[in-house]
Amino acid sequence: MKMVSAVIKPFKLDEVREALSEIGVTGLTVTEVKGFGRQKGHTELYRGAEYVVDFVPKVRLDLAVKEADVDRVLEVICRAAGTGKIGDGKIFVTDLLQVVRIRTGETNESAI
Amino acid sequence: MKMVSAVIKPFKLDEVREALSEIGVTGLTVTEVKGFGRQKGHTELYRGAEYVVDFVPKVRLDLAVKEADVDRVLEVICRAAGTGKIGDGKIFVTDLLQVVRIRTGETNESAI
Amino acid sequence: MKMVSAVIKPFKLDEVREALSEIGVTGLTVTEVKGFGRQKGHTELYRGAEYVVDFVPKVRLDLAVKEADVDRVLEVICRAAGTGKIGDGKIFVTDLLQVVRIRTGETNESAI
Amino acid sequence: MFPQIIGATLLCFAPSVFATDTTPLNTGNTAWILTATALVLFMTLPGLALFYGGLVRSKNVLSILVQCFAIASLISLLWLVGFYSLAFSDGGNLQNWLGGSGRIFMAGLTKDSMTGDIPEVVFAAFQMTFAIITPALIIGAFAERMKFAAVLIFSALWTLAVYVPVAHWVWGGGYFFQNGLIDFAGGTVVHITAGVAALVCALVLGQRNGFGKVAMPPHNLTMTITGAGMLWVGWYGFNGGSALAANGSAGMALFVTHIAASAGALAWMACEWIKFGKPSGLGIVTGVIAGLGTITGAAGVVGPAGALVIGLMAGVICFFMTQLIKKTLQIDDSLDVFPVHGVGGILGTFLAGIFCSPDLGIFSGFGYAGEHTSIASQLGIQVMGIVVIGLYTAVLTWVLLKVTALLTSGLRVSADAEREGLDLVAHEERGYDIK
Amino acid sequence: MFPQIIGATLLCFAPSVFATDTTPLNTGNTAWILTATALVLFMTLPGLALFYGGLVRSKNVLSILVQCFAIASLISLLWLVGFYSLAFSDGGNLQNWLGGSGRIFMAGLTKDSMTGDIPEVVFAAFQMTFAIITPALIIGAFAERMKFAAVLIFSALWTLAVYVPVAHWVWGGGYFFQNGLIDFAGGTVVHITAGVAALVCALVLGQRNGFGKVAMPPHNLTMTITGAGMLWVGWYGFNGGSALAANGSAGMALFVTHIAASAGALAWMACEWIKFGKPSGLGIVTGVIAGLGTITGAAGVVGPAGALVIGLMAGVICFFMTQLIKKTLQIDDSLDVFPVHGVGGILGTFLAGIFCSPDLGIFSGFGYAGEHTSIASQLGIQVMGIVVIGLYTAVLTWVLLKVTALLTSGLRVSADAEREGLDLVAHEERGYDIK
Amino acid sequence: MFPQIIGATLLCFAPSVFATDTTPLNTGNTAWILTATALVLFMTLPGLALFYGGLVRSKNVLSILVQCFAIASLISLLWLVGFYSLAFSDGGNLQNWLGGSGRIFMAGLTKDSMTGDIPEVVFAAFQMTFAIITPALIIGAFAERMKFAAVLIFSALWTLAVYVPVAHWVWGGGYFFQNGLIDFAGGTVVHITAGVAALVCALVLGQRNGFGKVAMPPHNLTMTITGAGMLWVGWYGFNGGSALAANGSAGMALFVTHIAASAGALAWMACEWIKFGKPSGLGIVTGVIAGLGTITGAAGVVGPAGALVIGLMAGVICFFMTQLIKKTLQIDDSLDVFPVHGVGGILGTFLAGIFCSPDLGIFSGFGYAGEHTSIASQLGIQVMGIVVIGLYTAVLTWVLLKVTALLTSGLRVSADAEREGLDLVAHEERGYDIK
Ligand SMILES: Nc1ncnc2c1ncn2[C@@H]1O[C@H](COP(=O)(O)OP(=O)(O)O)[C@@H](O)[C@H]1O
Ligand SMILES: Nc1ncnc2c1ncn2[C@@H]1O[C@H](COP(=O)(O)OP(=O)(O)O)[C@@H](O)[C@H]1O
Ligand SMILES: Nc1ncnc2c1ncn2[C@@H]1O[C@H](COP(=O)(O)OP(=O)(O)O)[C@@H](O)[C@H]1O
Repeated sequence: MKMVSAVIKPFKLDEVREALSEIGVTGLTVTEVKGFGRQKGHTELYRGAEYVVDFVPKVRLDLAVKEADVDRVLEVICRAAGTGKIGDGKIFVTDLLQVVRIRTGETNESAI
Repeated sequence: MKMVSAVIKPFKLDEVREALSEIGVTGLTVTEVKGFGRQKGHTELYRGAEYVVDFVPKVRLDLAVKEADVDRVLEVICRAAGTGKIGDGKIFVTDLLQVVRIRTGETNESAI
Repeated sequence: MKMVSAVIKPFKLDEVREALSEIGVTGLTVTEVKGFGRQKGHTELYRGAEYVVDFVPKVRLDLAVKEADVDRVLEVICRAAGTGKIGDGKIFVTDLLQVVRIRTGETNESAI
Repeated sequence: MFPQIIGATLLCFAPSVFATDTTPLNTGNTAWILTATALVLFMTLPGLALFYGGLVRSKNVLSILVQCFAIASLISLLWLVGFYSLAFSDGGNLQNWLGGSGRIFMAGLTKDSMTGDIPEVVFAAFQMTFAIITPALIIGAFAERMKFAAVLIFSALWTLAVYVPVAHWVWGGGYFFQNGLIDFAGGTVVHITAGVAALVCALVLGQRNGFGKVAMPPHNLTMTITGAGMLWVGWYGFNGGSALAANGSAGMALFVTHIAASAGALAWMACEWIKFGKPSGLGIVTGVIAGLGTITGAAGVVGPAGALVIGLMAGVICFFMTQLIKKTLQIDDSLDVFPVHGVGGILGTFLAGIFCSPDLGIFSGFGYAGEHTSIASQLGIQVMGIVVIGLYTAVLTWVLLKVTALLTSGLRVSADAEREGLDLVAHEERGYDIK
Repeated sequence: MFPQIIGATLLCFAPSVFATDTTPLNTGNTAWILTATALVLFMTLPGLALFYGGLVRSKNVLSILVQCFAIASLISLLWLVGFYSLAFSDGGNLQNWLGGSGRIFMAGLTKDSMTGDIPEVVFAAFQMTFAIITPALIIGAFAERMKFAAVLIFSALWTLAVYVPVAHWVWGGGYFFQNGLIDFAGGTVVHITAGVAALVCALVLGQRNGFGKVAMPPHNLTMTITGAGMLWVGWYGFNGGSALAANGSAGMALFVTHIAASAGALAWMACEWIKFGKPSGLGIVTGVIAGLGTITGAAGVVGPAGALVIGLMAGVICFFMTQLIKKTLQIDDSLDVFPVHGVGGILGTFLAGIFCSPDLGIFSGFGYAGEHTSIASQLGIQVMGIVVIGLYTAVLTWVLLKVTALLTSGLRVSADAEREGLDLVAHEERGYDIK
Repeated sequence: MFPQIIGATLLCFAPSVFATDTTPLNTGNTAWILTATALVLFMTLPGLALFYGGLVRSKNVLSILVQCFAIASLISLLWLVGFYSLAFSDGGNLQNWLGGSGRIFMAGLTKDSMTGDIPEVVFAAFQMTFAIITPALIIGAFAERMKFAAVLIFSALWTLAVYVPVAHWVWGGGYFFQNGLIDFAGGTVVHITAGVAALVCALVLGQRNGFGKVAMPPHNLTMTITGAGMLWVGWYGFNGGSALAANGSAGMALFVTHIAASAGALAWMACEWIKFGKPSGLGIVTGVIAGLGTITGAAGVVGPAGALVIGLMAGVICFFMTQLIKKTLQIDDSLDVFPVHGVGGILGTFLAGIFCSPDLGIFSGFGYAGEHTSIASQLGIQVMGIVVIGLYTAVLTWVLLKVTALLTSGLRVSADAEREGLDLVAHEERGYDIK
């Protein structure tokens, strides 16, 4: 099993979630995050005092997926989250040793 | 060392934290997240315009634990976070290569 | 590649980000989290009703870094985030199998 | 005789006596009571709504705001339908106990009908705003757990069975009015009734799930403090307007009201500073409300120095009563309605009987009421008023809650709904969606 | 003849007739209109600003607040420069259609100039607050997508070309005034013009990106409900003040205003409860505004029971019109200005022609206007007013939007800017930074 | 002679002269001053509290609200104890410099005591609200870093040693009053004293940690703009009420106040649009406050066109002064009290001396004050007032801060406490807990 973590643009969240649902992903967890990267932030001005906000609002998706589904999931996220403009985000894949469904105690692939 | 990440129902946070303290867990990090899964969200109505909110508020706990403690920790979380109803959440275990305590520079097990 | 996750004090965020920029880190993702550990929380009093808040506001940084940069990154974070007082936070390193840049489809080291 | 509360006195025979329309209109007095009516409405909408709304958890904030608006709307229509008539029109043989039916649906009320030297319609509107805020005060007791339908039914029944008769007894020419009870602007009619009802509600409804175990901090103290400021300002209309004129009596009522509020704030602040080491913003504004609630019954009859004492006592006593009810007795009167309003109302009604005395030197007030000529005799009727109105309210509230429970198959939402929050469960909307 | 709306009547020849300064000052009436002026300003700042501001997404909240303040400032200066003169000074030969130039830059206005028995400067200030809120109401239609410069230009042009002449026709001695149109406090002048303009704006601007697909829930209903409370309170000044006196007429206007607001709230609540299963806070306060907007034209001429019917109808009809416009017709009048204010204004202007009748038993009002002596004849002019003013507003609004679009190279911000939010894009600041 | 500011004039011998109680009560005037008292209290609670509260970081929002409420309460009680007497009762031989002891604890004040044709208690309450807001304005200078005990002690001492004597000099019959200084509603008494004190506080306290390096954006501009709206509305009472009557003078004061606020807003907006490319909401409301603060001293004596010029100048000059103080001089007057209120007060006091002139054509005002008969001579006393009151305030503020520092072992909280935020550290509570 793998944990796929994708940092994407917030307004793409619904589209990505729907695209993932279509290929059978039934669960994921979303976190509001702030990104720092090539995409520039913005400037705010308060009575002439300037504040440069380096961070850009992003959304992070974490999905536990079966080994077999990883590539398809990556591809779907890339497609649905992409706008072609700087700041589209990144996907990170890490190894997942164990999964437990709290309600039933099921583990691993059947718990995803 | 392992990183145990549990997504649970928010109102169970205190119970889980206390149960973990009892078995000697002294540190953890909590993130407010939104979950998508079997548990349904809710509908909001504003002057007749309907908004279906698919996401359910959840809380995510991240704990670095020693190899030896992993099973006990999983078990305690399952017990304390469980309500038996859909949406109780999931636990994910990944491998943890290195831990550093910033204040002292201690590393690995002594840094947990 | 490794994923370096650091939990630090919020007011140290800008300093750490700048220190990382100086050694060439060009991207990272920030999450607002709450920490539980040795550092104590605070007490709030409302018309005499006392609420003990165990959790301390923290900020979590996630950076995907190349193998070669890990040590330097850890060192820089430790230096920039440290105050010497309890609650400075921790750094966790996990293995990163794959990275994808959504915009271009680039993968791994070139995607970081 | 108590000419000093002539304003309040005037209320009594209002429609009946003044239906003769012989007193010429005083535009200055009318201007002030129109303004005061706006100020008192402002106390509820949005003042009290915000004051209370900020104190609950964010999942219930809308339920509080909704209840304030819905109660205001409902009671207003009922006021038109018959409550005003029952409270303030001539009750004939029953005058000691209830008003009559002469003003049902405002029958016979024209633009020229007068109450004293102001139009009766202005008087009726001004009084309506009092009838609105009283049941709205009670919702603090059962916040975060009562069914919306139950709130509406209970509020309507309670206003009919408790507020309307008590208003008649005290202001509408009834028993207590005849016997010289001093209640300038609602120490008994508003605050004792609301406070006692709150206590009964808290006992009948029971604690919120998790009370005492789970943290239930106010979700937005900036909202609460904003509401407190509005209440303070609006109270100028509540007490100052109760003179039913723009004169020295109104001015004095306004000024002593302000002094009591300030004194209540500083007294509560001092209590917290001494007892807990730090004074809180919530504490200060609660002291303001305690001072305001306490001076209400006494506003037109006490002098500034008397008001200072009343305000200081309000701050200290309501502070300790809040601790007692919540921490010692573990009663979940969720937003502390009884210890602040109920206790304040009782205290103020009592102290009015003392500080109205013209013989207290610098602490003198403006004279006894009715036939009373000494503090002792004045206190007699004050205590009787407190006891009778308190008991009547307690019993009726209990009965009406039971009736309501029957009609709505229980007063409380389910435990799940309580955890989810009333905003989504009862109103299908959320207070905040701030990104 | 309609002495019952003598207040509104007085407006008409104001500066010209009363420039003689012979009527002595009535301090009571003046006190009330000074107060009412404050109340009506309060309706816009911050009342309407909050009511609207809470309904948009948090990335656009400041744009709403800014627009309200900027429009208020701009229209106020233009009022001084010439708008007041064009609306309310004597238009000579053109009197039927427009006022004159006699008060340009308030020329000749002294502290002693009178309008009836109040100082003319007080009358001018009171009317100014109406001229402020009308264009401010319209911004709800194009919220979250219009360029700030376009908002300012359009608001100035629109107030000049629509509000000012219509105010003159109805209140300033013009055609409709002469022909006995009943519009006590702005059913046509304020609500029909703003509502119809909003509909045209929504059609010309087009939907927000993602309308109907993306969730656009209100970001802060506590803010919206707070604003609604302020609007309710301020409306006492809007309608009560339109009597231009502190008397029974003002009191009756205030009371029926309150009743209609309450009835609107409960009616809307009932519609939601029946149709959706749950009543919402937003629904209740929208019902309040519907009731208030609807009673506005009728306030001084109908009785309490008539107001009850008007309020109930307002709640139900505006509720269904909101569904129709938004869901069936898919028109993105973003904050529902037309179905609430426009429909309310039309309905109220129509119903005023019925419930003003003194022959409806308990539902009677205070008489017809001008030469009218029957419901039928009164309804004639009411319908004519609705149609003419509605059409005039629609055409002019369309033209002015086109003109504005030319001046600002398009009315809308870019799609990217719309996604980013107007607060950052247009004002370089954010509403909230709460940690 | 300046009958045009007769209102302000009346203040002077108030208790002494009018203690004869011979002027009959005018209920209209009384109604308006009761209302104005409510409006001015509303400016502080919650107006100013919100205006300031929104500008700090969310960890300090309650500290601002608490300070506003605590100062209001404290000064109110001190007003009763003796401040009113020292400011407004007859000072006998010292009359030029300070009032007397005749009204200590409001001795001898009955419901029948009159100030002109309104009850003295109304006058005393109205003036109290001015004494409340002045020290509350100053807290903007030392926001986010001063100890709560130090705030209370300093505010009390400062009001006694600065506000009370200056109010006496200008309004209570003292030196400047005798010599025809024009200050209709507090250009010198309120705004110069508060503004100059703020500058001294900022210099003595020093910058907040991280000033200029760390971002310190306003945490809630919706709160600030809400507060600004309340301040605008309340200012109608501040300036309009200072006529002490409901007449053309009050109306004119209200209208020019409104015009100056609007002009200030648009001027500031234009400055930002030109200099930064975008106009901000904070800028617009700051322009409103600049316009209001600047017109305050001139309100009753200038005409609408004069007010327009004053407002425009206020917007531009205060804008550039804010840049100068904060960016060039790096003075951390945290909420810009000096550049807005201090500079506005100075500017308005100066311009009052010009635009009061009846010989400026369309820009004419209503005449000089006292014995003055030319702009030059009027400007003489205006400049003298500015300089003397400014210097007196600066020196006394410095001394009182040193005294306070001794009493509270330093004025500032520790660096750790400053980082943690005053809400938790000083009051053990948090502003928001929104989920
Ligand atoms: N090395 C990294 N580690 C963690 N997150 C990163 C890293 N680089 C980028 N990100 C995240 O990805 C987001 C997008 O990156 P950015 O450089 O702005 O544009 P792009 O996605 O087009 O390369 C950032 O805002 C940040 O949240
Ligand atoms: N595959 C997954 N990857 C990541 N998080 C998941 C996954 N599936 C479920 N979750 C998280 O677990 C939560 C609970 O899952 P859900 O399917 O609703 O119920 P249950 O826990 O009873 O199986 C979800 O809200 C989501 O946050
Ligand atoms: N075992 C752990 N797993 C995950 N996070 C931890 C763990 N221990 C501590 N933390 C995080 O590190 C933060 C700092 O830890 P704490 O014990 O307070 O002080 P210190 O960093 O000085 O050891 C905590 O607030 C928490 O967020």
